[in-house]
Amino acid sequence: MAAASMNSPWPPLRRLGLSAGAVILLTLPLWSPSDYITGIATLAIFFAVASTGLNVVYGYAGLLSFAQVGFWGLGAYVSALLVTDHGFSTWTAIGCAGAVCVVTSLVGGLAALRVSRDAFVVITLSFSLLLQLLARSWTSLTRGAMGIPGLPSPQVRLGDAILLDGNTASGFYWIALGCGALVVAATWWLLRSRVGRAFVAVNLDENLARSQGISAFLHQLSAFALSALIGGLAGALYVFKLGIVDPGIFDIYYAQMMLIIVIVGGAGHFWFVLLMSFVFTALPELLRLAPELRMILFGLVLIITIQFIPQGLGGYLADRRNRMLRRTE
Amino acid sequence: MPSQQPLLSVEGLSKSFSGIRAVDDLNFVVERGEILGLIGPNGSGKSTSIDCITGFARADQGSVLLDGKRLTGARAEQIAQAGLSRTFQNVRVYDRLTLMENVLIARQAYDGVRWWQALAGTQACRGAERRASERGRELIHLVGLSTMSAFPAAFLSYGQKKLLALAMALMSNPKIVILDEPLAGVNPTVIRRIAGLIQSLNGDGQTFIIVEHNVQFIMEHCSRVVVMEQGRKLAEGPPSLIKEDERVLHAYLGKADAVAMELAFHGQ
Amino acid sequence: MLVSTLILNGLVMGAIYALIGVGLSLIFGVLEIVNFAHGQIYTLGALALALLVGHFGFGFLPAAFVSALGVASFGYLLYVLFLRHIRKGEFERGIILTLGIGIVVQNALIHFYGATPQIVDTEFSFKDISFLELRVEMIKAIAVGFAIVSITTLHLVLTRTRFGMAIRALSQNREAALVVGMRPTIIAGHAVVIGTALAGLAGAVLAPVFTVHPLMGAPILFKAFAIVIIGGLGHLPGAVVASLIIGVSESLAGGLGSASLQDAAVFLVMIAMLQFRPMGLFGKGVRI
Amino acid sequence: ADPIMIGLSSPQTGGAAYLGQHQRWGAELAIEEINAAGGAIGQQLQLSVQDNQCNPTQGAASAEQLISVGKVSAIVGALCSSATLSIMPIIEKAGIPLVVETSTSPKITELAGVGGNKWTFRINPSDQELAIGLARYLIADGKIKKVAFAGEDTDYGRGGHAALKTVLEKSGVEVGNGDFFGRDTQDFSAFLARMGSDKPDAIAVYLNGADELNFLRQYRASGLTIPLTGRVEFSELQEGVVESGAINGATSVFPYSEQIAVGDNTAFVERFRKKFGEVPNAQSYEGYTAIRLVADAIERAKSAEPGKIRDALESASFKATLGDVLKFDDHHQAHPSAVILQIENSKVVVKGLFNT
Amino acid sequence: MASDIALEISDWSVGYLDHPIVRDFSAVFPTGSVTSLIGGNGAGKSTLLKSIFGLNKHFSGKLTFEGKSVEGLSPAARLKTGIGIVPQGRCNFPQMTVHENLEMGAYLLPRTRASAAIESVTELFPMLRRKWRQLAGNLSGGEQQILETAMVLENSPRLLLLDEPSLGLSPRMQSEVFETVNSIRGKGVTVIMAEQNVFGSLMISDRAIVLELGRKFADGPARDVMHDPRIKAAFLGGEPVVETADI
Ligand SMILES: Nc1ncnc2c1ncn2[C@@H]1O[C@H](COP(=O)(O)OP(=O)(O)OP(=O)(O)O)[C@@H](O)[C@H]1O
Ligand SMILES: Nc1ncnc2c1ncn2[C@@H]1O[C@H](COP(=O)(O)OP(=O)(O)OP(=O)(O)O)[C@@H](O)[C@H]1O
Ligand SMILES: [Mg+2]
Ligand SMILES: [Mg+2]
Repeated sequence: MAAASMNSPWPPLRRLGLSAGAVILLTLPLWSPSDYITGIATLAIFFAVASTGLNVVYGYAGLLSFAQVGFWGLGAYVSALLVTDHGFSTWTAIGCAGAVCVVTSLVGGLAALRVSRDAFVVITLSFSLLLQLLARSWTSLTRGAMGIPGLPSPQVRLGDAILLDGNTASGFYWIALGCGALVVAATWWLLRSRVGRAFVAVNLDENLARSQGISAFLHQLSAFALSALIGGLAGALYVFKLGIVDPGIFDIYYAQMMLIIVIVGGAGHFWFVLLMSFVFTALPELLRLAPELRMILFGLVLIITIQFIPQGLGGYLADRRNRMLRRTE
Repeated sequence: MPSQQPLLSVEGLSKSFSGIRAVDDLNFVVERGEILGLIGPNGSGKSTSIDCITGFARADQGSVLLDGKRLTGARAEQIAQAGLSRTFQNVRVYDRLTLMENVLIARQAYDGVRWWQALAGTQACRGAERRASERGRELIHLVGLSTMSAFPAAFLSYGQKKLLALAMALMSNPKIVILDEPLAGVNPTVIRRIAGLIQSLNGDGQTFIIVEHNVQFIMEHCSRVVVMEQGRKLAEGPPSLIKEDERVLHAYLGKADAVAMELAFHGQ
Repeated sequence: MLVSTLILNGLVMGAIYALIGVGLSLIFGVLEIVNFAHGQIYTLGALALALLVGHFGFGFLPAAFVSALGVASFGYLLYVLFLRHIRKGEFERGIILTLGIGIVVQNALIHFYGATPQIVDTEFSFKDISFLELRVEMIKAIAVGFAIVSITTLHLVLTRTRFGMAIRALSQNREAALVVGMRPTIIAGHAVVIGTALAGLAGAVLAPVFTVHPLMGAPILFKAFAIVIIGGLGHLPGAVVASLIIGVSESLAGGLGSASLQDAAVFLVMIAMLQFRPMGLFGKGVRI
Repeated sequence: ADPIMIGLSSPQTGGAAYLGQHQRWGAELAIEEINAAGGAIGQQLQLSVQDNQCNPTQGAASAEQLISVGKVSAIVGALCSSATLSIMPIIEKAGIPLVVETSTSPKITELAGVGGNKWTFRINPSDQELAIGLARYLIADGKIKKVAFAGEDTDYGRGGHAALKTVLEKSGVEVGNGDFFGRDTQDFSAFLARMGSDKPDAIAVYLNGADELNFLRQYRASGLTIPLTGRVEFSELQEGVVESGAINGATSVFPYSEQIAVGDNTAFVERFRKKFGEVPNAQSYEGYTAIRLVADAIERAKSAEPGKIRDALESASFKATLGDVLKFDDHHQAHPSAVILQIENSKVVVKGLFNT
Repeated sequence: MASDIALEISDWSVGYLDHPIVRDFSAVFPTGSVTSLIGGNGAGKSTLLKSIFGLNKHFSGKLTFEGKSVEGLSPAARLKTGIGIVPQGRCNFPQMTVHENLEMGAYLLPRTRASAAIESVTELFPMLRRKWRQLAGNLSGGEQQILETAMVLENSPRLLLLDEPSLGLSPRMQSEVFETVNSIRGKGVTVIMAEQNVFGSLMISDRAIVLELGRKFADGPARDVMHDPRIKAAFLGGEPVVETADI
């Protein structure tokens, strides 16, 4: 079961870290040495948002879901198609993509939540693989493996003036940062309310929660839908960064990445997961060795982390706090 | 003060598992403000009846009425929200959460705060949270766990978990509190305290159904006792009568045991 | 005729899937670990056979045996080094750990072995067995034989011997296992060895049927997952039945429909099945 | 002086990794030979390889990486048509020439050159042109009436299918009952069973790497006798399959074969085999040629500046190893020779060399 | 006279994580004695019993069973040397039938002795026979408690650690269990029993040890402890209320 604690350890430290992080993030393009670095930071923001979605459904509600990559890809495809085939503006397309993901998750959740949690893992994995298959085979809609190239960049305008232009690396970065911060903040607000507490309760003991009037099914379903919304929005904006979408957007690599971020950060530990998004996006870039050697190193990092701090960084610190409590008893 | 219909009535409740009749045509009522004891030998169907009443098992037959409203077929969480709060025989708490978080969760579905209010952090929600913490702190104190309220529940011993579960069941101001062996594994001194707590809540009008094998407790504190055997109701009545009932003595206490027990209490 | 050929093909593939699925199910049953490295274990079996037959001139049967043994020792190593530390209720930890192991193994194979696909020819390749106008490749028939023998043996061991019961018991309550005097690490170690040996065997017997390369495990792994879920987690006969169902539906979907339908078949079957039996074909729960 | 950086976008992981490896080997051999001979404009060349996993997204990422971090003067790649198509807008924006050497999708030619992407050049024939050559050969004896199809579910497979279908249907041959397979497909037995009951006159195969090998192997085991055609890469089939006689009668059209003894090919095959222990395939040959072509352009431009290289490529007239001269038309498409191979009596036989 | 002493514990510190719960506990248990372990909730009774079987973390101290040092042994090895424990709370294999659970209880016994052992515990608790084919997880709470006790008794341990054996049992079953404990004492079995049902357990005990906050608070003959007013008030539920008799 996921380590879920609702009060994060070290509040003062957290506040300091948060403000430092916010300043660094806000000014990054100003001192970033190259567009490439800015690009990586942008990617990290996307992973942070998508992983937060996974953290909601897994870390808090306790449902390990591989569907996150499915929603990420679904959002990407929906927004790309709406923009290219139906002339939607990027922003409306992104909004619609989020809505489609929520509806899909509600329908899918009705079916998938009936099974045990372990089976849920596999069902969600199949969901993502199935979507990928659809993207590949339904060529008349999705152009199959050829993908949909030539997507425009989003812009933020005020009247006629372009405030932020997604065509430039820094412009896109700020757009992503703004949207990401919005989604993450909203999620944080929700999780620390009693709704978030109910997610955790259902996670820890479904039957106990039900005996206390908390509907396990409704909460699991809404956590699943929330994660779908977050994942879909992230994917929908992400395609405009790529400029192209193809079935590779459903790659298991993204799923692994999100999972690793959440696990190493500590499932159910909000801020550490965000932090890890940046670490783990930067890591493969720093390690641009031979691809297979990079992957080996990546795998080893994973194994070592899980061996020594199985609850993730957040869990480890919370554990330390608990031990200290005992000792001061 | 007493209204016409009983607070809870169980009619013709039956439940069998592949041939075994765990509960067999069970009928009883619970009046407002009483403490009903439910006793019977091991495997006589007490826990199964409770599961059926609270929606954790689906009864084959029969109906359950709370305040005249049918509960049969409703889901467990709906029944809980309708005002039936229960504990489990095999003790359940949220292991990784602190005691305080445990009790807060136990209340949140009942205070009328809707989720959008909770999200918006309205006055109503904050007020409810404040009242919940106060009540939680008080109950944790009453069951004697206040020194541990910041610990995760995983740190509790078996008996302490039972006490926490009791506190959680009392958090929601339910119409009826159903306790499945709340005192098993609890220290006798603490039992006296808990008995006092239950009595005083009862004095304020709280209704209880208590399943217990602690006969002394049942006899002292229940207003009425239902005795089950092999899924059926064997006897029903005030403790003084039950204690004398031959069939109960035979099926549950055993003549010799009753004597031994009396001796134990006299014998020092 | 087409249909019967397809059904036969499907049953044959199903039997081979069963080897993989049963191993996975066993490991899940005992350790509650959904082994994401199982695909790589299977790959190792195939590569080992390719090496033994191709470079050392082994015959197919001894090579398959040695490969399974080799893979099993690798599995034991994994158990001792990593899986042993996973406790009940840490099932995500198991997933991540095995995912990591899988990544490392796969990429190490690419690094040291290269991504080049290989063909393995054995003394049984390209011979057939025919009956009633239906033909089965000899090598597949042998694979089915292996599957039947090893799964039956395993089933007998699990249901008839005390050791087998202990394997089942361990997954249900670790503390109780300690109390009655089991040594969980040893029992779980055996389960991992058996589970990986089966996957290795599957890889070895399939090596002469498919091409062999480091990435061959991934597609089969997803099927194995589906099989384990359909059969009911940790339920071995369930896994066998599920394998056969998957094998046949895939074959029919591919032969009568299209390749994409064949790929989708496994998921569709799984989702459909679980709507009717959420606990899997044979899964059962106990009261709360 | 600093070496001149040349980028290679190539699938180094995933199902097409094997082809990527050969492509990379070819490129490495060319670089080594050029550097041994003193480099280009007196500077050494250095190859920077980025993995594109044969998919558009990683393709785009690899190009971004090569351009902004690798600071390359030109890019060679990206083997898979889908990846190439996703790279094209990026190099156009950045102003870096791209030499496409293996991707066969006709779309690349359509998009490149006049009125389109001025930075993209292709040195291998398009599917269209290969298909025309193959179709002419196939229908010459009039025996083939119905062709089935097994293609990879990508631009390569679908493009090949479209090209062959247009050409063959014009000549009254039916192209039906095809199927497209995702990468890493293991089991073709259901498809083969279907073929067994459909009985077409030929099966056109447009698969790649491991999948192709797998297909052929299962084809061989299935006992079918329907001849294969399309783009069967005989050279990558290790001994077994061809020798076994199971695919006798198979025809294939390819831009290259290590078997042809024209130009300097024999010497090239020898050098390649000595260095890497395997014979070159089309990918190795084309990787080699592309690098050579770029070096030639740098020499003529007397500069490693991307713009100058581009201009030099436009006026290229480069003699390739097979002896043909590569010149680019309006759509930046070169017209090298292509070969038709056939298996006869368990041997690969060159049936013709034609100019595309 | 080592054989007269079944178990000797000295300077025993045990607990969880990195923190001892029971500290500096020392005691000697003669062969054939029945000892009640008494204390408030969370005093450390379960921790102490589990540590004797090796189920939790040992920090320091020595444990000698029948003259042999056992603190380094695995639980399985301790069971083999003759120590058995019935832990508190659920401790069976819920997805296996009662029969299979009993088979598992005899896991360490040779085949031949296993069936005899199963036979004898079913004779002791006939209810098991009635539930033979039922999954253990579907038994009632009390029935599971009986099953768990039976599983351990199959091994006929010479040192029996019982953690609230009467938990969830009807008065009738409680006295049967205490009866059983009382009867095996005659066979040279040493019993240490944590109980909240203090009167039931003290009635059949020779000795009582009172734990408080992980330390020994009192130790003496059961009768004395039962009548110590200080202990009575703190752990035994105050004065055994006179009014009870009057109901
Ligand atoms: N899911 C089930 N499947 C099969 N039998 C069951 C199931 N649930 C309960 N039973 C049986 O029903 C009977 C009644 O069980 P129940 O738990 O209600 O007893 P109880 O009165 O609570 O006993 P105790 O005092 O020991 O807790 C038992 O014999 C039990 O074995
Ligand atoms: N798993 C655990 N992790 C950390 N601390 C624990 C754990 N289990 C118990 N404790 C702590 O150890 C102390 C002693 O627990 P123990 O279970 O031994 O008490 P007990 O005397 O058996 O109580 P009870 O009568 O309620 O069963 C408790 O205060 C509890 O806080
Ligand atoms: Mg009960
Ligand atoms: Mg205890």
